[in-house]
Amino acid sequence: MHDKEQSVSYLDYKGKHSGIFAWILSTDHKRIGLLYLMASLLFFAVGVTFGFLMRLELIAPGRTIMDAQTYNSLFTLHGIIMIFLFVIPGLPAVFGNFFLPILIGAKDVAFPRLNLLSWWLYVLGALLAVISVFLPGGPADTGWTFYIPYSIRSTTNVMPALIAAFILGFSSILTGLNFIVTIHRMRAPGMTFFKMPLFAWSLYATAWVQILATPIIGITLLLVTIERMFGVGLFDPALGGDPVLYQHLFWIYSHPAVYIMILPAMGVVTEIIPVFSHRTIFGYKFIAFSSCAIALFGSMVWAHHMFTVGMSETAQVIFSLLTFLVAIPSAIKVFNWVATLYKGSISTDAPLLYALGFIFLFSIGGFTGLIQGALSVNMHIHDTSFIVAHFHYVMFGGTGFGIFAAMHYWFPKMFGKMYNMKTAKVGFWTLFVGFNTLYFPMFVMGWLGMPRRYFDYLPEFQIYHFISTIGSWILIVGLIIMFTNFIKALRSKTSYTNINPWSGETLEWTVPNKPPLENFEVIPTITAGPYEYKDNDEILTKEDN
Amino acid sequence: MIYGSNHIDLVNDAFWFITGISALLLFVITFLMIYFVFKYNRKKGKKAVNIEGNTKLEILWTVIPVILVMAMFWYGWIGYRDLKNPPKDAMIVKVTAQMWKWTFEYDNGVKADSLYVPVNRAIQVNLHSLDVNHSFFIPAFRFKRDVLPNKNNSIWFLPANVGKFDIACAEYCGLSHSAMYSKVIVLPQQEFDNWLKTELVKKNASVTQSSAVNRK
Amino acid sequence: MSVVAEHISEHVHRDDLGSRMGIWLFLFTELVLFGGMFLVYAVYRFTYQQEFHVAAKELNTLIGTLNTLILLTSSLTMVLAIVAIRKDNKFLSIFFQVITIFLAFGFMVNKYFEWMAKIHHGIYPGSETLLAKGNGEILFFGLYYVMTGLHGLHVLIGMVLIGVMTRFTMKGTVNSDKYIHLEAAGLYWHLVDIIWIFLFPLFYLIT
Amino acid sequence: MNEDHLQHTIEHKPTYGIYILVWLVLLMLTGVTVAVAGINFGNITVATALTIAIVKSYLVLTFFMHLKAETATFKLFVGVALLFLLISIALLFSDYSFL
Repeated sequence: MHDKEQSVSYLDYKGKHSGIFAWILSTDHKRIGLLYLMASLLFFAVGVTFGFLMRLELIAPGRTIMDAQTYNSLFTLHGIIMIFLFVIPGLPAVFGNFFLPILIGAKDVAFPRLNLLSWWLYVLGALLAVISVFLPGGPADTGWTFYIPYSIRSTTNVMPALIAAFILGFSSILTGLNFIVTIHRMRAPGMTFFKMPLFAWSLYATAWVQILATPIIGITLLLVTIERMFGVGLFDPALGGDPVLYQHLFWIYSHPAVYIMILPAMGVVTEIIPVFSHRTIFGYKFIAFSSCAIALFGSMVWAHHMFTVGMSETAQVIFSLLTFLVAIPSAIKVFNWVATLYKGSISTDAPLLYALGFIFLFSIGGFTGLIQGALSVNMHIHDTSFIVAHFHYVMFGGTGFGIFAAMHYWFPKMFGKMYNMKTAKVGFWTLFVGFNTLYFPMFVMGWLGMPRRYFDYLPEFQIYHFISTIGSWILIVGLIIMFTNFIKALRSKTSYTNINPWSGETLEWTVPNKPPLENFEVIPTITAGPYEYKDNDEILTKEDN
Repeated sequence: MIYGSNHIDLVNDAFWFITGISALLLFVITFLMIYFVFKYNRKKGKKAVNIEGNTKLEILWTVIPVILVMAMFWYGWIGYRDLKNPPKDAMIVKVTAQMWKWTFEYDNGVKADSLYVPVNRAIQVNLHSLDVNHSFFIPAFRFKRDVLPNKNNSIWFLPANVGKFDIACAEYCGLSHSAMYSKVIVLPQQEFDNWLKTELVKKNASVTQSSAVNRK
Repeated sequence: MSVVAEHISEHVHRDDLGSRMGIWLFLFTELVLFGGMFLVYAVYRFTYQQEFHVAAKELNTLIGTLNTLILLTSSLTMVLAIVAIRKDNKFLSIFFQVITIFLAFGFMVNKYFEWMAKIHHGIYPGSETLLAKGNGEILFFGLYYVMTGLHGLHVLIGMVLIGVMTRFTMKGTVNSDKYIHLEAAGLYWHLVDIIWIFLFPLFYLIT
Repeated sequence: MNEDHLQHTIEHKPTYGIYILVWLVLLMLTGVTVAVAGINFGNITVATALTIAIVKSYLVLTFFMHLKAETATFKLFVGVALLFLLISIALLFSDYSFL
């Protein structure tokens, strides 16, 4: 190892390869994280565009800008892209890759080459999903759930989409595997499990879900593929197969997948709140264990997506009961976050705004989850736009805002540049208002009986659809403000040299901005917990200057 | 919305019970967040206090939510139990779903495009699908039930008022999913009997062309 | 560079325990992958008990038993290959590895004849003979082909892996000090064996 | 860290004998399960066959896969994976075995 390399930033060092190969063949966890970031933001833009077009179509009843087939393909692609290409990798693969090794004082993840392989699988899966759009037959129109028997009858390109999801699942498994071994084996001396930053804890719990649940969707999608190719009959009701069994298997993964998406976002919020309150986290162990509890209970509630399929009464009761219980660890987290603000010294910079926005929106998502967990109410609101609103509050208001929070929080560390704080706040408020205008009306119309995945609707719902579409425009303005702010910062020539802009205590704030290859010159020895602030007086004087 | 069926009260009660508690908690959480952000703002120059946690408080805010959600579960369950068990004397209608229409068939063989039912009489619908998954959804009655091939689901309701209500398909079923609407038409007993009688006569008149019977 | 950092750096590049941990985690994903299929099997077996009973009689228990013995023995030779390399007996290790591949090949040959016999009798997904049977039997044979097929695919992958290891052992990349790769292949091979341990009674014995 | 370095080796004295013994037991169990399959135990036929399969895979896991010599963490890991499968099957059957 040459000393010279040590001091050069991860963006600039010269490795074995040059040009684009220095990136796409790099095993450096930071470069891979950045590759994931760029790819997933690209797909986010595509997903947003699809969402925008669907909302535009729904501004008035009847055909507005597209036909029903296009609409059906759009919501399928919107789902596949947003879930598999943006929300699932958005935090673990992007920020987990970039910051997990730094947070625990390691030079890289445990298996750097495997890490690169997982990015390549991601790209391969993504390409396949893109190709499926352009092949003859047209993009898949099954919804992202690929429910049998429609998915074996549809003449659209379901197969490439299935295989894409399969490959993306594999990529996700490899990331999870890497993180578990990294956390077990690569912590800096002195960093016990209970001295780890809570983001690492949340990634740890997530990784277990990734490893254990993802293969189920893998095999399920594989079976659907085989079903389409050979007509084996494993799910096809015409041959005695059970379409409900397909749904069970699908949700055994896809419900825990929700926790793959939300847990790391909770982890980010848990990092941000103590830093911006400049005091220690309230109830460290409770938050850490609640992550594990969510991962555990989260894999036991899948069938609450299926209350209307006619399961046995026993199953209905068990799954409803467990669904209510899974809310408890999330509630514990929320209470601890709020308690962390108490008697802090709070600085309301953009990352904190996003974190608090997360708490508010995620709480709405969580509470409306309770409403659906109640069996009798579920009979009414299942598969209505109430559900659509609920999971967008969780996935977008929760994970999406978590990702935005992480971007604002770690931006100066990743790029050595600083964005304009005022613009960032304006961006936040626009997004926040747009988000609620977009999704809240869906609760109302869902309760009034507007089914989801509808290309057309009864005139009585028009006012809500109209408001919602207006909301989508505000939301997009918010996104544009946020991203132009970032781009401006990236293009500015002044580099930002303050390595600890938020006065954090975790390890990433001890390394230079744009950390060098292998992150640390000397691996630190850890003696204190991640949020033990000792300079509570200094921070105030610093703020004055 | 017009008062439609027996399930409405139970569903609405559970819904508003959970929504009420949730709204209250959401308000408390949001209020505290905003209050703390202003009260302990760094600009006010107050020194932060490191509070590691409080086990008593943790137990408190674990136990109370557990009790609350158990109550919510109970509310949801009793409403569902009611929906699940039809009375023995329920009138049975066979519902067949296919891409993208509903057919309703009565005991005497009469078929219709809309679901005609007498008011104040328990109706049990047996659900069959000819192709893919559908879901039999009557928003005004507050319930739905999936209609799956190879699986015979059923559900019951008791229409409490005369009127016309929408039947929607709530499980995505392809191109014209959103057009798969029908009506449940609740008639006074007398009118319903008349309707059934006329339809039967029509049916017998043109046994071979049963599809023509559906026009009324 | 400081002493501490060098120590860590070495630690990063050579952590056999970490590697084994990674392999085990990977095995879990394989386990759950098959676990998903076992879930499907369990549900259909429960739903169509009688028809599964009838269908299972058509499978040849003798071939199944033979394949079980072959696979168990190959597991033994695999583990012996690791013992041998740890005792620095390169030749013996290579010998055991080749035997393992040979046994795996035997398994596949057996499997091939078994499948061919079934297909010859017109029992394969979508065939008229099969479609004429009850739903339970269609499902049984559907599961039979998919599960043993997927298992067979794993056997093939295992053969390739062990073949690569044999080459590594010859070259000396795998040696008495550094045999983690061979061990990884071994763990994978044993998992393939475990899955067969369950497939065998579920398809051939429970009649 | 020193402990970790010791963990490079799975166990300290590799021997052939134990594995051959385990192999013999596995062969024997295979014989038993085939023999027993001929007898009609009624409802417990499945249970018998599965029990023997579980014993066999336990042996493979413990000895062939060296789980016995691994740290507690590994055993816990295996436990977590099996627990996940168990939960899945138990909850899945809450739908199928009660109607």
